[in-house]
Amino acid sequence: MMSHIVLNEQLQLLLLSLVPGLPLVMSCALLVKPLQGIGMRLAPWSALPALGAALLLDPGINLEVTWFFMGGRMGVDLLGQRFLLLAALVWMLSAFFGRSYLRSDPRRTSFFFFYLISMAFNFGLILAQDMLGFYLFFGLMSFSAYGLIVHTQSREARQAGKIYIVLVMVGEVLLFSGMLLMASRLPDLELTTIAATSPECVSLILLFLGFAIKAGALPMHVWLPLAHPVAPVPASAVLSGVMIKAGLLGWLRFLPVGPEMAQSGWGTIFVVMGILAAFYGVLIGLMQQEAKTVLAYSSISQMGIMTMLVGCGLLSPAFWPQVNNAVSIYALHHGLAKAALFLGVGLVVAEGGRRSVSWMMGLLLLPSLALAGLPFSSGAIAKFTVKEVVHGLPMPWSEALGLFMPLSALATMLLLCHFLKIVNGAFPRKTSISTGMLRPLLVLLAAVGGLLWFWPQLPTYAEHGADRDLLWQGLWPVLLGWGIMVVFWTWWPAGIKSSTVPAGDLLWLVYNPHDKRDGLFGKIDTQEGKGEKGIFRRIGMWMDVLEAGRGLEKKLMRWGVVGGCYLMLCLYLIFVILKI
Amino acid sequence: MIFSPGHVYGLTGLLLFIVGLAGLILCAQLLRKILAVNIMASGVFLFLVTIAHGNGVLIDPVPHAMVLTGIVVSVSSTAVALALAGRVQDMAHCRDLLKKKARGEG
Amino acid sequence: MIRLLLQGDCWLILPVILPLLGALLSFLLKKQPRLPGVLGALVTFFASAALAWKLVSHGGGRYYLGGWQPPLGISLRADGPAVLMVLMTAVTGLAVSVYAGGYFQSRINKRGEEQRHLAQERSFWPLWLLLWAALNGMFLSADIFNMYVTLELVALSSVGLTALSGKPASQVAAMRYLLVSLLGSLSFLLGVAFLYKVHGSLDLLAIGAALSLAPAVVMAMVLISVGLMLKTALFPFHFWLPPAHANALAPVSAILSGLVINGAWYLFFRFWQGVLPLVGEGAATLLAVLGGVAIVWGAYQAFCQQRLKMLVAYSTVAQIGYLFIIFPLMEMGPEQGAAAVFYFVISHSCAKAAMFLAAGTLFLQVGHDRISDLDGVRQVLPKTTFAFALGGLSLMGLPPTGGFIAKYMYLSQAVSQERWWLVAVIVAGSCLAAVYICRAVAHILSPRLVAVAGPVVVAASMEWSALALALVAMLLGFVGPLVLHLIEVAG
Amino acid sequence: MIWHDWLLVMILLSSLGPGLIIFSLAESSRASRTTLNIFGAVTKMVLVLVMILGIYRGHSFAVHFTILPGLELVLRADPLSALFVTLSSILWLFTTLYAIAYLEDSPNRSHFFGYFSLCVTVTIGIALAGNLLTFLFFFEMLTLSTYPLVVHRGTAEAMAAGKVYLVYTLAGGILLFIGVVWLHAMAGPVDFSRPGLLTPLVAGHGTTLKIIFYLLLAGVGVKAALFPLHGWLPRAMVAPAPVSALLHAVAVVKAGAFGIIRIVLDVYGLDTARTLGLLLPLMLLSSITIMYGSVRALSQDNLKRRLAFSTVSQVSYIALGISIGSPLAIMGGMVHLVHQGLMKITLFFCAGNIAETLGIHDISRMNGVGRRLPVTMAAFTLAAMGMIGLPPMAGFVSKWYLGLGALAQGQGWIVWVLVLSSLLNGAYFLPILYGAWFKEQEGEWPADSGTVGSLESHWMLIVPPVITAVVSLLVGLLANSSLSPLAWVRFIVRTGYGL
Repeated sequence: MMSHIVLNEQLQLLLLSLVPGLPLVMSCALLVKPLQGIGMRLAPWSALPALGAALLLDPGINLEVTWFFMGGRMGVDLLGQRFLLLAALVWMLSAFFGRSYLRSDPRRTSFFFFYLISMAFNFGLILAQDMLGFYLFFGLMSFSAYGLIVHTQSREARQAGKIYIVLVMVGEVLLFSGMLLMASRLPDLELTTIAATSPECVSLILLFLGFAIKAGALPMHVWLPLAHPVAPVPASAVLSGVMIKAGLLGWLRFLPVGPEMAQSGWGTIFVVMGILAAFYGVLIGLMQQEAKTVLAYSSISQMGIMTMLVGCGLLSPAFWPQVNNAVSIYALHHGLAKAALFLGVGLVVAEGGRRSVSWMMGLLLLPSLALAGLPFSSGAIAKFTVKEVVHGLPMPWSEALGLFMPLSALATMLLLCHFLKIVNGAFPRKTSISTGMLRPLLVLLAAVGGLLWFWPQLPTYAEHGADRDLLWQGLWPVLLGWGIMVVFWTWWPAGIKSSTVPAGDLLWLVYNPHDKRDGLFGKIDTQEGKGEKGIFRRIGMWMDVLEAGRGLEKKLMRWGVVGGCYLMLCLYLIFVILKI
Repeated sequence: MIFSPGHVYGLTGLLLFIVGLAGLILCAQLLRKILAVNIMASGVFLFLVTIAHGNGVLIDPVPHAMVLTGIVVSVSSTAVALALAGRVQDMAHCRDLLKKKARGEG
Repeated sequence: MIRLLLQGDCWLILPVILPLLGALLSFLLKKQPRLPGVLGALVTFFASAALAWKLVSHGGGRYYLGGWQPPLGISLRADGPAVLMVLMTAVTGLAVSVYAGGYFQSRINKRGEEQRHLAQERSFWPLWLLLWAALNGMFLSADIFNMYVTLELVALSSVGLTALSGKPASQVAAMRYLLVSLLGSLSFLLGVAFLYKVHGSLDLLAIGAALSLAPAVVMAMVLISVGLMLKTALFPFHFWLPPAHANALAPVSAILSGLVINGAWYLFFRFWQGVLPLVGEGAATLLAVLGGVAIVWGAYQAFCQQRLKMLVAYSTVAQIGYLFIIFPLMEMGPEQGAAAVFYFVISHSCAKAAMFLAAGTLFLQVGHDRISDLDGVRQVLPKTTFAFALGGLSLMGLPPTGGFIAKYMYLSQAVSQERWWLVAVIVAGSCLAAVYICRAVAHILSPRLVAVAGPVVVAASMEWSALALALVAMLLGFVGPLVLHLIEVAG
Repeated sequence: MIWHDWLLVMILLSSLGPGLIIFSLAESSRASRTTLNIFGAVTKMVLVLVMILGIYRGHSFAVHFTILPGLELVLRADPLSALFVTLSSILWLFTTLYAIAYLEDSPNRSHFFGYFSLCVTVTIGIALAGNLLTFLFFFEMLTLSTYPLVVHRGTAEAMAAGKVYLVYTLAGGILLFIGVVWLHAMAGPVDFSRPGLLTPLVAGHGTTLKIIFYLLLAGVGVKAALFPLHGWLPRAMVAPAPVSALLHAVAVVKAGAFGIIRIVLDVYGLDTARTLGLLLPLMLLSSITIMYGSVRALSQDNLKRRLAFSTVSQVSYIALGISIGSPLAIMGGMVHLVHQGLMKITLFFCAGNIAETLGIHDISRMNGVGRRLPVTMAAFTLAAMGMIGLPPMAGFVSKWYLGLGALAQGQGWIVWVLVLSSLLNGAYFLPILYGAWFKEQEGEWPADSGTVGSLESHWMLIVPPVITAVVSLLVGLLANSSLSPLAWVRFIVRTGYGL
């Protein structure tokens, strides 16, 4: 990003350390009773340094902190800058939204505590320039987000939290072992070193799976549709908009790119998995009846596209910078739009009223259509950059993926239509609209609509944006999707029964998430009596032996025995001494 | 091998020792045990005196001194033994009386 | 006079004469037997200490009583082991004497039977000091007939002491003790006679130098060995020991277990030290086997006991075993073996005496010594229970105690000679000791708050003397070089 | 300089002296007892600090005392012992503070604190032991000084636990004893400062050396709670919380683990141990212990019991690190000595608070405790996270180095052990945290002793766990700084073992 204000290096470093530092300090303030009021008021602003850093810092600036943890580096690079921008915007606006949304919640302080620390760690993970720093913040963020998911303390929330935490734990150890394997072959743990290393199968699998859990890739996506709906709206927004991108960022940071990678099957795996996820998410999403669940499935589907993109980069290493560019733009677009949708749902559900339906539906329509790639929206730009990458691929891939892109847009459109219908049917009867919630949403919408237009890559799109072909390519999936859904609604007004595939789909095969038990592993022994009883029995046997010994001792006391011993011993000694 | 008087005395001494030993082990009564010990002691003393006789030419005074001392020791230990035996006897008597009394009342 | 004392070797006679004088005085001063008794103990202690100092600084020596030369005169001889035993007796004896003072005072204060306790005390002091004199005489004796005499003196005074408590059980025990020791000493005497017949000498060293395996000598060796085994209560001759030791008065138990046993064993050791090279492995192995059985059997019986003093008495039976398993080890390393076993003897003496004293204190305070009913006694008598536990540690052979050092020396001998069965015995003995001692200590030191008889009735000196003795047992864990230096001084 | 030599003795005396005086104090003289306790603890810390500075500057401290010709008690301060001494003396201070409040009105306090001081004296002795004999000497004494603490409650259960404890530790002590004597008979005095001592014997006496190693290992393994020898540890949790803290974090278990380090690194030396093939069995054993402890912990409902099994598992990390034998793994193992201590002591302090303040002993009753005891539970959470091995807690640092070391040594499977252990740790710690923080309170607390002013409990019960928790966070967070245990361990491995 072009920085118009030039900061000297000291200030830049200060800003850099404030990015995760300020939210952490604020979260600590929330723990102290007298400071809670101020803390709550200032909470959203603590993302300001991050925003500033995303906009103002020179890419490539580094802060070396040798004493910290295992020694590490924080800094901003191009990729990080975009992710930081996304994170800062979404976290900040959701926080503003949340302040109003949770106004009457008695436990909002606790919510904001977890919110702020998750935020801090999320920023930290974007800034981290070494392996362990990334891992550190990644893990911390995952665990702090648990507090957001289970905030409502409903049974569903607990169940979702349980699934989430189990997967987080598994992800943690997968990453731990993967990084360990990787680190053992590296001279140091800088990210730049990692990118240059040659791939090693086991550690790649581990890292891939570890990040896939967070990124919601198939089949590790099961926590997403369970966790997103139960969390409070601002939390869902950041979860879906920003936090799952951490998995994506992990891939980008840790997958070694090079000819060796291209020859292995990794690229294909990513691409196939991405495509599968893109359609699978839509398919299952269409069967859901709750707005936030549908959005969660949409996220799965969208993450599929990004997975596919990463796969493209692996297939042809020469394209890696473009892929990075495309992924970060797509992530930015999707994050903003998805956050806007979640906040919109929150606004509608919490505060909506009959009278304002139409314009509020309008608020939701914009990000929806953007996701489907409506021309001149952020989606269009994102998809354009994606297509540029796809076209550059070797032959079979460019064909296939060229076909895939409009189809995925169509699928997205179908799903979002489904979503809009659900929202439309779910308005409660309230009248007032809180500006505290509306304002952040509007800012977010503005960002969705306008931010990408200021992007350096825009000129390419601006050149071709008005092209007939491009226009049509963006438009027909939207229109077709709309048409299909209208037809569908007319024929089956009731929609598909929700019980067909419940939220969490594949999880049901192995585990019933509505299980009433709280313990992770079923029954817990409250006492262990068996072993001890055995010991007592043995002691009883000993007692009998002791009795026998006492009898023998009495016999030894008889004079006759003593005399016998005396003589025997005399004789024996004689024999022994004379060595007979 | 020809038995000299020395041999006879010596063997008698040893025999006495063994007889005493048998008495000590086999007799149940305390008094008999004490007497048995005295017999043993006598046996040993006899043996010592035999040694003093040696080959009959020179009489060694040392074993005599030993026997004299031994007799003193033996006398005193017999005294102690008798005193103790008396006490034990008394107690056994008392115990029997008590037992009988208890039985009679029961 | 003083010059005479400093020059000559008459230092040797003091540890024998002084307690004898004390005994006489306390016998004569019927009203106040305690004062001469304790004083006599104190003086004897200093005399013994002086003897030890003299030995270390000037080497060993001989003393002919009244200037009479052997064979008719009585000769005393001081070398390292003898003086070590004298010193051990002095330390333990002093502690026991101090304890006894408090013990009798407490008993006299306690109940209505003042006269009986007074009478007991009147008999105790002369008997005890006589015993002490006899023991010292036995250790310092150079000729084997004197050994017999002192052996008998020890036996008679111990029997008297055993019978002192007046309890029926103690009378029976004393009677049996007397008969056994008479049997033992008469066997010994017969053995002496045989030896004299062959060698025409009574001097232990002279006999040892000219030893052969003539039938008479073998006979003598057998008689002496078995007689002393009887007196040392080596398994299977241990039957008289537990009742005698457990039913006596507390100071007497300590004396019997801590000192008297060692006396008989000392003679045994002295004989075998000379004989060992002659007789070969078999006999030594036999002794060690008996010792091993004693260790296991004694520990096992100790574990079965319900009464604290019985437990401690049986523990003596077990510990005696250690005194005999050293013999096979001494064939290859006589010096190291002797050092180990003497170290064991002195630490056992202090520890065991401390334990018996402590047990006596508990008995006096609580009125019984049933182990299972002693819970919480720690709160009343912290020092005493601590002393008991510390003594127990030494028996177990745990650091930092003399027992540890002794066990260490034993084990290192056994290991370096690769006698694994002895290693097993030593280890098993330690384990078993741990089992029975922990059983008692767990109750005594139990933190459970049980109302054990109210105010403290025992004299402070009882608590302190037991503790002091236990601390000496602990201290022995640190003064190894000193002790070994003393042992190595030749005659 | 003369003070050099006496410094080590003074370090021992600084707790022994107060301990002995405390024994003789009356039950009611609370003030003087507390003063003595704290005076001793602080003095010790100051002395230890002096010692560390000395070591850092290259001074050597050693005291020799001959107990028999050829047998010496040696106290020597090398960097490794400084690590353990520092850990013990710092944690002792906190445990003492905690115990003073914890046992406020219970009987037998003089007795308790007397043994408490004795126990730490002996632990310091173990740490400073300069040869195997001295190690054995103090190691056996440790058993004796901790037993009264284990049975301090005097209940039937406590007595039974005490019996089990004695049986295990005394038996272990005997095995160690045999091993030490045997080694001494073969190789003469085994001084820790001469690790190459056994190398010439390898050729001729390989088998004997192996047997001796297993004897020694069994001896220290009992206290370190290695798998088949761990039975006493979960039972011993009936002791009061400060005692558990002491057993698990400062003294007994730690002494065992420290013993393993000493035996492998200083007695045998890595090369000899490797030549004899001793490391792999130890590695397997500790891996099994790690798994076994965690699996057993899963099914415990009693909080302290679960923590005890967790110790079984965690302490074996230390043995694991040593047995892997690469410098990084040794660092990981050694540093876990400190890390595990900090974390586990926090957990036991917290468990004690929960039991003392609310009367809760079972995990199933802990729902909603987080709101009643937020500070305590926060400390607990930090420590539990560390146990799981999440960054940036201390536990992660150990695990990371263990893993790296294992890979460097070509023992990749160790990584899976670590991974599985982390998962299991998560499985038994996370439900506790969840119940405490996110569940609603069910019914009344069994015995709520009420808040103290604005605090949730007595301040001396809160401050120690908070400090240890924060420290356990800091040692992880600042692991790379030059003052961290990791830095010291690196120093040890570099200077002490030249790795």
